[in-house]
Amino acid sequence: MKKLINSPETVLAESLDGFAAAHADILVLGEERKFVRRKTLKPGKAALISGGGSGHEPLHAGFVGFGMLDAACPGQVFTSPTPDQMIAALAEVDTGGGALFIVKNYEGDRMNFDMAAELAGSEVLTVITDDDVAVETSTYSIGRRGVAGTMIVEKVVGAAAEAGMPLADLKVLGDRVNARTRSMGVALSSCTVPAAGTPTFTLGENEMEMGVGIHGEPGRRRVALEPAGQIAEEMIAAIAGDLGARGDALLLVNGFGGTPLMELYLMFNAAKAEAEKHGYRVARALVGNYVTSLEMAGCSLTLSLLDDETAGFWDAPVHTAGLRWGM
Amino acid sequence: MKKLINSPETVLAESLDGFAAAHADILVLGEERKFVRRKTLKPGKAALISGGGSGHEPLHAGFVGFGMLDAACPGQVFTSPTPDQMIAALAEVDTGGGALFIVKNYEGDRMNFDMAAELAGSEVLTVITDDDVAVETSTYSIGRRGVAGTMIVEKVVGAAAEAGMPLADLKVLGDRVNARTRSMGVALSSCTVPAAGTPTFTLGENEMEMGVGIHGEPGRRRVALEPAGQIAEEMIAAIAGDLGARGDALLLVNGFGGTPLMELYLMFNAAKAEAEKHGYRVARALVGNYVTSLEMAGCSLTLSLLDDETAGFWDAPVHTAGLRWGM
Amino acid sequence: MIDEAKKRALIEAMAAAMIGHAEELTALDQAIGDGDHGLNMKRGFEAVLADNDVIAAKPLPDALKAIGTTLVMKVGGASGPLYGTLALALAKELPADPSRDDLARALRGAIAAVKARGKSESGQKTMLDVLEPVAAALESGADPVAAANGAAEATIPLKAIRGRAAFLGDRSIGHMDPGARSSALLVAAIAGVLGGISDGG
Amino acid sequence: MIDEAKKRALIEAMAAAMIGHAEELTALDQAIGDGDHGLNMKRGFEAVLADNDVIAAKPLPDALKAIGTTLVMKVGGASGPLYGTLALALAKELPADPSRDDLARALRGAIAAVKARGKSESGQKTMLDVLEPVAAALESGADPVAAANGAAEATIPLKAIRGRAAFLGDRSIGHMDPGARSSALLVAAIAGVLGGISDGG
Ligand SMILES: Nc1ncnc2c1ncn2[C@@H]1O[C@H](COP(=O)(O)OP(=O)(O)O)[C@@H](O)[C@H]1O
Ligand SMILES: Nc1ncnc2c1ncn2[C@@H]1O[C@H](COP(=O)(O)OP(=O)(O)O)[C@@H](O)[C@H]1O
Ligand SMILES: [Mg+2]
Ligand SMILES: [Mg+2]
Ligand SMILES: [Mg+2]
Ligand SMILES: [Mg+2]
Repeated sequence: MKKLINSPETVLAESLDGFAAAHADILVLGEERKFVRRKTLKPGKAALISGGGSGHEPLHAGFVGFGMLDAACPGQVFTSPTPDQMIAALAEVDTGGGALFIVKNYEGDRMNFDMAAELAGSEVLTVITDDDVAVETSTYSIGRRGVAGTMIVEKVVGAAAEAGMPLADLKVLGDRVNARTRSMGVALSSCTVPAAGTPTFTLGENEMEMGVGIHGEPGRRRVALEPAGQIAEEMIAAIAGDLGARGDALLLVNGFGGTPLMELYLMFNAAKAEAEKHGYRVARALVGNYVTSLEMAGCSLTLSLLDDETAGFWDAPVHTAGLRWGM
Repeated sequence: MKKLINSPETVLAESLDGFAAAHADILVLGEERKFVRRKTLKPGKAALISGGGSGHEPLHAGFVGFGMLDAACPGQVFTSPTPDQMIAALAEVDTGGGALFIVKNYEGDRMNFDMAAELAGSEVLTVITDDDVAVETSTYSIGRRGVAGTMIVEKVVGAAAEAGMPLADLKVLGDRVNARTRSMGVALSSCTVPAAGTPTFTLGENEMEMGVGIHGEPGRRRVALEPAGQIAEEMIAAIAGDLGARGDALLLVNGFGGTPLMELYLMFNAAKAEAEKHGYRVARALVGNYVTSLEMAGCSLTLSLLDDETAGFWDAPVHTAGLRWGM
Repeated sequence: MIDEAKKRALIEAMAAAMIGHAEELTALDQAIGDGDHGLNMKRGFEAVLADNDVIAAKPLPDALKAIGTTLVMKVGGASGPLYGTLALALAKELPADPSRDDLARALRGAIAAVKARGKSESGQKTMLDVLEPVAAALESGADPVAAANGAAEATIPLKAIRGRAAFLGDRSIGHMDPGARSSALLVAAIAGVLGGISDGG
Repeated sequence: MIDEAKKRALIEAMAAAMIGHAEELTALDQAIGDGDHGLNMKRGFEAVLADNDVIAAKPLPDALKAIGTTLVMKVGGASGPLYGTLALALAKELPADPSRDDLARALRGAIAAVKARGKSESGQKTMLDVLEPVAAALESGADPVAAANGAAEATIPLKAIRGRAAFLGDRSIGHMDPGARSSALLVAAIAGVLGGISDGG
């Protein structure tokens, strides 16, 4: 394992310290590094709190700031945060409007956020994101994984909260955005969890993992590497087939951390053409590393249907470490 | 070689098409993909044109837009662009104020930009960036390489041009920023040029290349991997020793493309502490992938001395694909 | 009688089991999960171990409550809330000086709490597939350690319905569930200290 | 007499040399540069080859001008402006039907133009270390191909002072300069077609 670290035990703490120092103008690191919160809170506004395992940066702490999250609770690498973290965050950022938890659909995350909601004094509602179409759902299973679409939910709901939307409506909006968002990923190489020290999985010289998860979980199938155009075709077909509806959409090409921007833009070019074939109009675009898996090579594609309301919230000003426009 | 591409021959074209499509609100791709230019030009403003080999994205095309470049000429991967590209860009973006070329100090780039300046009808001045302290200068050699500091020059001079500074003064400002900026890089893995198909260099299981260039050129020495703190100590010492002066500075931690944000922030934490030991006050911070080497793992550190004027230009609004704030 | 020395020894044994098998548990989790189960359990039990003096001095129910709270706050992932819930439920159901019957009854209650927390059942390739056979062994007078080890092995052919491994569908078949393994290790550690468990004491 | 057929053959031979040795040149450039020299030269000469019908029909100076312009616009990197400048300078200095003496004189002039463009001199581990010995061979009646090949080999022990390899300092020692190699290949390709060069015409 080759990483720019001092020791696996201190990676998260040192990285959070650097993050907080680099963005001291907009955020504050909570005691014992339990959470990152906005520097300036808006009294009465419903608070948005997310979090999850670390290693997906900029998700989630990179989306704390005006127009997005009020706080994010970073767990150990690929491990959900613990309830004390959310309880501590709630205590600081719930200024009377209650709080919305935005939680990716993993049992670890759900249970830890659930316990926090039960133990906390605040009024809490929860939006579960589950946009990954790679894993076919089955009625008795736990459903889909929450992946890159989560940041779209955070952006849209964040803008709505900023505009004064009350908690109950934010929950409805978040569920709606999630329901209209689908993603799928592909990996060309594995990631290595610092504390584990060895790659999470191994791919052959010419293999890719189609449908990979954001923790390096295996996907639909391991197959020979294909040209970018074919990869985009398969992924967009899976997304469109599952999404059903057509119309204006946001197309997010999300790098997993080890893929050059040059390739991500090339994938955008391919994915946009495929999306148009399926009847989508790519009304908004985002290309870059937003929901990563450490240094994994590969990317995910996400289509999120937009209407006037959600497009407006997407376009609204945002000022976070990982996403910024309009201010 | 595993990449999200269709063929090595078409990488650049397809990537540029995707880039232009994703950012159609702010930029336009020139004929034959010779350049990328701002969508809206400001008549009479001195035009800023940069460019260089591709594979360093978002540099340079990602810095085209309000407050930074007017045009960027993308060469083949790691190969300087050709004079016809700069001539074509000049013809579109020189609206009467002349043009400033911002060129990284590589003979290929210099000669191609020189030929363009000789052949073009426009009034052209050139700023050469050479911030890399890894390569020791010698009087009879070609001097230092231009690396991540280039984007700081582009930002500061871009803001000044936007504010109406005339061409001759922009050249002076650009030279001044460059003279007060120093960088050094370290690589943990190589990059692979798509058309070459094999890694540019090979590092042992536990080796790093200290002082690596942004094309995967060898640096000062190949040594055993060290803890992040020690790496930062050596790099900042080299930078500070060369820079001489102390004071307020911008600290840029620049990922080379294959290093997770988590590690970059950890390096920021370490580098900030080292810079402070050497008497710098880290007045501004930037952490992310800005001047990359395809999928190379590693990062560079840059310190750029700031005064009131340059800090003001750094803070000024910018709206490009790769850097955006204040608007 | 579970006195302070025994409580201390129990905590030491459980912590040693988790620390000593961290890499094995992580490897199991790399195969069908996200490769952190060993680290999660190690982190949690290291925190419990660090508090051993304070915890062991408490009456058994309070000690279990402290252990459960620490696990909830330190382990993270799915296993943190689940093992935490297990310990917290045992804390509620166990008297200060339990008999083997008390233990069996309390474990049944705690298993129900885990199921509620995890929205899960036996047969879904999770820690429950070890915990339920252990409860049955306690009830029937069989050896809980043998039951636990056998039950962990028996998760290998199962298809996961809960936990991250469920995302793999059929590809989860053929691997032991990491949580089942950690449960079996904990049961063995506890039995090693209590010794008498299997013969009524 | 360099007629249209010979011009066509010259372009074909040069292009074949660059295309056929692209990987070798790239490998040399990977060792002490950025690994694109083979691709750069291949791209440039493929463009020249694509225009062969038009170029070969022109008088020699105009053909050289077309070649130089194409190289400048297609090769990129350091070698593009340098080989482009070389061809453009030859275009200016050569008569339509040059003697061996004309060739030697023109090459000397073109080398001066390359030096001015590159701010470089012989002995700095560049293409100049091949071009100058070739000019000398033309002047002295020696075999330019042998001179070029020997001179390319002779760049191996040199320390680079110009070009990307200069950034390596002492680490550039022990590798052949890629531009020196491409120059030697071009000289051999030209001599192969003209044949008579080495014996006066
Ligand atoms: N819903 C559930 N019910 C019971 N046990 C579960 C459930 N989900 C996960 N587990 C157990 O937790 C183990 C995984 O724990 P761990 O790796 O620490 O957490 P995570 O899956 O969040 O990374 C699984 O092997 C399984 O035994
Ligand atoms: N200043 C110079 N003068 C003469 N030749 C040079 C100079 N700089 C580079 N070269 C030649 O160009 C070759 C490299 O060309 P190439 O790899 O295509 O360009 P780049 O170095 O820009 O990638 C070197 O091997 C050397 O022979
Ligand atoms: Mg986990
Ligand atoms: Mg080059
Ligand atoms: Mg796990
Ligand atoms: Mg080169």
